[in-house]
Amino acid sequence: MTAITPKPARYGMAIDLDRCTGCGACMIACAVENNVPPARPEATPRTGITWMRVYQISNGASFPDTRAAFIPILCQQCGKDTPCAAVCPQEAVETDPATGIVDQMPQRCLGCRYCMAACPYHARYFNWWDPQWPAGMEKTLNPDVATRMRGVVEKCNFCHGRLHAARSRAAAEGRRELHPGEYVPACVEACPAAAIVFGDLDDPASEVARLARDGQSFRILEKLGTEPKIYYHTARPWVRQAAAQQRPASEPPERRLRAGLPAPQGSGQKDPSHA
Amino acid sequence: MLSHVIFLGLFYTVLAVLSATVALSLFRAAQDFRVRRAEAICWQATFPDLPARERVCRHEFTGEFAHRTCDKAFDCRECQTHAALVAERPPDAAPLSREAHQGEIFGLEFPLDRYYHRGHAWAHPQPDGTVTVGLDALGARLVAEPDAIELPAVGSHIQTNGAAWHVRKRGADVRILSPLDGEVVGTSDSQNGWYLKVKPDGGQLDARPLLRGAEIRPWIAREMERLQSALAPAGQAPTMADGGVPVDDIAASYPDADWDAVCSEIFLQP
Amino acid sequence: MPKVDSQLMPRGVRRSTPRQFLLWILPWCALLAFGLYGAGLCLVKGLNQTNMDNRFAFGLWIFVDLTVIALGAGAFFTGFLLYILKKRELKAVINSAVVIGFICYSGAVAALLVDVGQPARFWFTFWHPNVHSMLTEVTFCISCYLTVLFIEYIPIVLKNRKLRQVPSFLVFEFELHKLMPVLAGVGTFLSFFHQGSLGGLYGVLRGRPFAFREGFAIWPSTFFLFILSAAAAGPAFILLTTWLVSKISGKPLVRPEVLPLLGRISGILLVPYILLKSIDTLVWIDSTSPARGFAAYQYYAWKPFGPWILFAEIVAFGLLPALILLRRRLRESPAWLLSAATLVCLGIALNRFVFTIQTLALPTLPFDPFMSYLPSWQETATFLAVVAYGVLLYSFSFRYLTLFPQEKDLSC
Amino acid sequence: MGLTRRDLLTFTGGSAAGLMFTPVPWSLLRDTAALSENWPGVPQPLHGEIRTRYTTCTLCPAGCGVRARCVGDRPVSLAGVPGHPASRGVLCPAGLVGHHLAFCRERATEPLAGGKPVVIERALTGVSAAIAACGPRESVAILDPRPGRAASLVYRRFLAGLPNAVHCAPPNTQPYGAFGIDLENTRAILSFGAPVLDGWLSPGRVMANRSHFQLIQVEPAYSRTASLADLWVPVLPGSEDDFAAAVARALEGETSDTHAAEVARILLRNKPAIAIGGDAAVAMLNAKLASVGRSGGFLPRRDFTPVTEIASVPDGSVGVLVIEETAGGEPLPWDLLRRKLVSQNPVVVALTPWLDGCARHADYVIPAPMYLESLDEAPTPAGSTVAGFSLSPALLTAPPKLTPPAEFVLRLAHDSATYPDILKQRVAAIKKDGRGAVFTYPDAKSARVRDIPDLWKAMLGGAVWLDASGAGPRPAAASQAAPLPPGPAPTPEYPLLLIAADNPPPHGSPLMSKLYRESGLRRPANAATVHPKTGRDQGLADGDRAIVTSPSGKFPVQVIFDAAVMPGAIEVVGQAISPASIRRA
Repeated sequence: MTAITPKPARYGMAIDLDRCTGCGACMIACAVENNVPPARPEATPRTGITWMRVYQISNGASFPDTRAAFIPILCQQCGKDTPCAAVCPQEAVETDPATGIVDQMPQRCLGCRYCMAACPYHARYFNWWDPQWPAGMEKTLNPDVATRMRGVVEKCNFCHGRLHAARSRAAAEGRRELHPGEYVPACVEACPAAAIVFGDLDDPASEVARLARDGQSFRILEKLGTEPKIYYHTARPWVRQAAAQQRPASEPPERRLRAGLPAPQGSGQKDPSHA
Repeated sequence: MLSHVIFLGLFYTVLAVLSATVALSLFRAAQDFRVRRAEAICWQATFPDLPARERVCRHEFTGEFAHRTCDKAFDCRECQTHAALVAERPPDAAPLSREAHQGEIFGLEFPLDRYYHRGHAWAHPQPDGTVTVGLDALGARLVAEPDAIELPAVGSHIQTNGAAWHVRKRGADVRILSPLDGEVVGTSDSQNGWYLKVKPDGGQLDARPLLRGAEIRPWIAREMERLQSALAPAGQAPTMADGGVPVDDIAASYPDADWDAVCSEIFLQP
Repeated sequence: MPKVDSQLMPRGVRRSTPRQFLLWILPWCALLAFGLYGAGLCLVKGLNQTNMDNRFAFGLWIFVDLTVIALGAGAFFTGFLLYILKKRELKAVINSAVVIGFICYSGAVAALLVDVGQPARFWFTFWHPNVHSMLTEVTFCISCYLTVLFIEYIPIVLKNRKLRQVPSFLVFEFELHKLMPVLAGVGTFLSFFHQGSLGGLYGVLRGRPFAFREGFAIWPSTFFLFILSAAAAGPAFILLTTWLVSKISGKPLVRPEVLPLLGRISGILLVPYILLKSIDTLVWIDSTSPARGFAAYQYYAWKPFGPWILFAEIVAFGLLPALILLRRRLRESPAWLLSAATLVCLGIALNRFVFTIQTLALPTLPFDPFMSYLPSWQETATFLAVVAYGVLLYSFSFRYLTLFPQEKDLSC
Repeated sequence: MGLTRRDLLTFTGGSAAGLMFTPVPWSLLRDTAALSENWPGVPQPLHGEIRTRYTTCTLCPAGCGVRARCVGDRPVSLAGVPGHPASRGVLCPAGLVGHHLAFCRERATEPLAGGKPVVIERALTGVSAAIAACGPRESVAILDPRPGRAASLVYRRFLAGLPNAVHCAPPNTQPYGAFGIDLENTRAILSFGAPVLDGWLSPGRVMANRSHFQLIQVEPAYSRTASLADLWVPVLPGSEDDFAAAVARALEGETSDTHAAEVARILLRNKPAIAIGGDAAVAMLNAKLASVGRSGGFLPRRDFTPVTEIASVPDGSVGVLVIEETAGGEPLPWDLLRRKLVSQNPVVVALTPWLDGCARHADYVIPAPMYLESLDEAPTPAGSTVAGFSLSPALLTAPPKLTPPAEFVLRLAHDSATYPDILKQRVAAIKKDGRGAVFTYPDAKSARVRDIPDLWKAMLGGAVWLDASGAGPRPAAASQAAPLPPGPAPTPEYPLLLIAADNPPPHGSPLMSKLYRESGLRRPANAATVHPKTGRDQGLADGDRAIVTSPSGKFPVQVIFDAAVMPGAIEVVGQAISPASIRRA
């Protein structure tokens, strides 16, 4: 950590759903940055680790009236009564007052998974397997982020490694404030569509704060009152409606589809295009 | 912070209480041994586990009560009811039948100069102030020629209702309950009729817990019933006709009886 | 060998022959071994052996834990009635209740140790506890209460026919027994707390509107409902087990009036529970859930969890048995009594199922699917191991210890 | 007896209590903590000096600049190069994990002949012999996935020395032929099924200009692009050309088709506009829009070298087929290639890093270095209006026994030059020519070529050469449009239509495959998506395993119901339009 105590901030994100093409670059950059291991062959959409996960939603209408959009879901960094932090029996979840970032400490995690039951966004992931990399690939791990062991929970922490790096750089220059854009999570940097805006929500001048105030922005499950810090922005009313509707709406069961496909049989790390 | 204090405070209080409880009972137990209360306590701990039929009050024998279960673990010294009843009419005043005079019941010798304990030990005060302790006729016939006898060391102390000595017979490990408090001054193997010579505490025998005179016959009558039902294998009728004189070695004549069960029934072992 | 066996049994009661007993325990031992193998796989290879996943973070095990702990509540509540409220009649079942309680709690704790991802860190909770977490409360209370049950178990063991021949054991037992009210008191306190905390566990999940409840002070309403329901189910379960044991062993174990008494206690406690549960449900449907953006109807629109589940929980498995148990005439007839008790226990199980499983199955994200889950054989095996362990421990206790003091008198 | 027991108890109790005051229990706690915290067998990241190295992505023709964060000299993460003229500092998902490709399971590591490992010399002699043995009617063909590279030059030179040889390319390697697209100035794009927002040209360039142009997607499937287009026109599979014609008519104001009319209105309101993704009719449409040879439209590029499409190679004519497969993306459908081979003992040589592509059918497999494992080049990006060139220096040390395709061909030709030599010559030529400017990655600056003393060195350090003068207005040859055959119609035998779903995920790192699969973001290659109604009519249920049969063969699929699919159609990853049937397996 830096010797200088940094100026408090409340980091948040605004994601423009009208620009997101669902390419998945954010997921991939995230996994690379945070040393997420490749899947075991047995892993399924429900046992894998995807700190950042892009869901496809649709208006449920039938061809040709059907419409679809992509919603990247990551830890929403709840700012009030953080559900996961409140329930952890041994303070393995901590909210950093200096950044508002909800941090998970795998070294202290018991693996009881109570926090996962508590999280309404399913943004927490459990290490069901011992992490493994193909021979040699472990040499490509990011030195700023520790790998996790089997049996603990992990989740997005806005790329803590990057925050530390940025702070020490600033400290080296004797600054106690970070320039806007000096610290951005990997997903923000990687998005080809520049759909993700990151910054200090408490800084009224910041782009993210402006977008958060925007009338076309919304937060998911806002009514739970947990003050999530991820804002979603769209000009398409049906997307806002779909992201707030009661479930199950009278929609056909095939809506199940895109939210998580069954793993193609026998294809583990093998490339889907050759499965 | 406060919540931490409250929560952990509570938790550790609970732990303290628990360990204190265990520690206290350990300490008390040690204490009991030191003040020689252990034997009595063993009996008190045992008594509730006896079947109800073994816990009848002696005053049921004399018909003073229709039904009464003893709640003092056969220690009449602490029993007001007993005191009151005795004060009312002393047992010796009870009229005795001819046979009783000769002290014979169902052909068993029950000399009236002795005091009988519910556990079938008798106490016989001697002129020299000591008390001899032996097995009564019924008890004697049950353990006739015991496989082994374990007598207390001379100089050791025995307590009323505590274990006086141990007899082993056909797998039955019987502890004979002591009829009095006192120091063992001599032991013998029954040929001269007694097992222990005891110097009673307080100089003379406290006979209050013991049966005598008119109580004996009805008591023995019940004991015989229990003996019979104990001897009778499940479902069979009692083999000993009422009033029939038990042979000298009952064990020998009932080779297939569960002797341990029989003895524990008669010698009050749960 | 048979000699030793018979010398360990209490006098004056009849027990099955060593051979019969062996035949009885063998299958259970086999089951235990199989279960331990499954549990071992989970410990060695990790929880990927289960069918739990990131959505179904809790599965069969947590459901079982909550259920057996609720049923094991008989131990504390009987103790409470006997030692604190001096209901002497319950002396007839208290030993059995204690053993059952001990089995339930130790079993639950064992299952939990397999359930957590890092069992070697179990003590972290005591090291840096988060006192705001219901789970911390549960962990502390359960570990304490397990100790209490263990201490309460000791006297029963020391009274074994062979052990009692050691005077010091008997004396210690005697002294400990004198302090039993203290233990009963502590136990009651602890039980009330963790039965409650188990309810709180789900009541505080503000991220799960299906489970979330408003409450008093730091405790959601489920906290109190769980206490009440556990207290009501405990005696019913004791009743069932006692009946079952006497059927299996083929002897009367308690005087005929004891079971109806247990039934009555259960019934008396059920009534307020059902009442409060209904009120709580109405409040939840009317305000709690909608306030958080979820109209309650939608929870029951997901098949198979239709409204029937509410009806079953409150009426079929709650009100109905309560009414049966409160009518003397019905209570006295074994058929009614037992079916009512069974209903009560099923009701508790269903209630715990709803909170553990249905809560996780229902989607919260508007675009997330409804999830289903079936335990893997390893999970089921581990659960069966707990059952087998319970049966075995109880069988041995029943054979060599005095669980039902009245048995001796009734047996002749 | 009792006494000793009591003593024993006291002793144990005492010692237990005493133990609490020794460090033993506490150190035990600490050790368990340590043990559980650094779980055995978990790989820990290596630490070392953090350096930044630059290279250029060769996974697809986009030629994006790559900034690699390295520990020592090992790349730990890749990112775009800010200010890069072509890629605008952006990498696609596949590019982000290019450094993982080397660790894919299915990579080729040693030369194979008939499936058996051999030394490279043995393979060389074998292939030379095969070439020598070619009869008069048999040709030697090299399938070049990306013509216009130095490697292509090597192939041409080699083939020139043979009596009967053809240098060919897979379909659509140069979709816009001699033209680049002036995306920066386009105001409207009418796309006939082109994945404009899903990997078309370079994603960075497209997204950077997205706000400037209206996007009209004409496509039967509701693809990613369709979902984000300003207007999606769902048309029957195969009827794209009719619609294009209708739009063309509408541009003259004569049509009944309301859709076409609306599209025309948008195109007229947003000029310059272009039409892409298609065939003759689309070319004609472009002519109508006058979008060829003007700013905001198609601009001719000078460095274009025409090359035969594999499709136009006569069937049964190729005796020795050399397939280069270093480019990313999915391999060509094998039946397409097989048709070209002579009937008796043809020889197939695969120059490839992959074992699961054409290598499965090859007699000789020559393992090529994976992306980032050897010095390579990136020529003018597809659709670029300006000529370009950049080097792709290696960031990873390649395993032994690998041979770059060009190297192999050079050795076939008994040419002493090495592949790097060829690249050097190319750079030297640029330097000599002296035109254009060079954008260097580390400092994100541009400088004229003649101001750069050592161009080779600059290029190795990460740079792209751009020659704006490579493009310029030039009279466009009005492309001759042969009318397309009418779209395939369903038959009783094949009641449904097979259409391409979104393009398959490229050959990717284990991590990428994992993420795509676990998020369900890309459909598995074996997914067949149908409208629920269509599915039920065919007696299928969601999630069924089924067999799809089409005139070109049958393949197993997993059925997925999705109301977004056109009724009567089967969406399958990367398939050509054709009638088909589906039944439960």
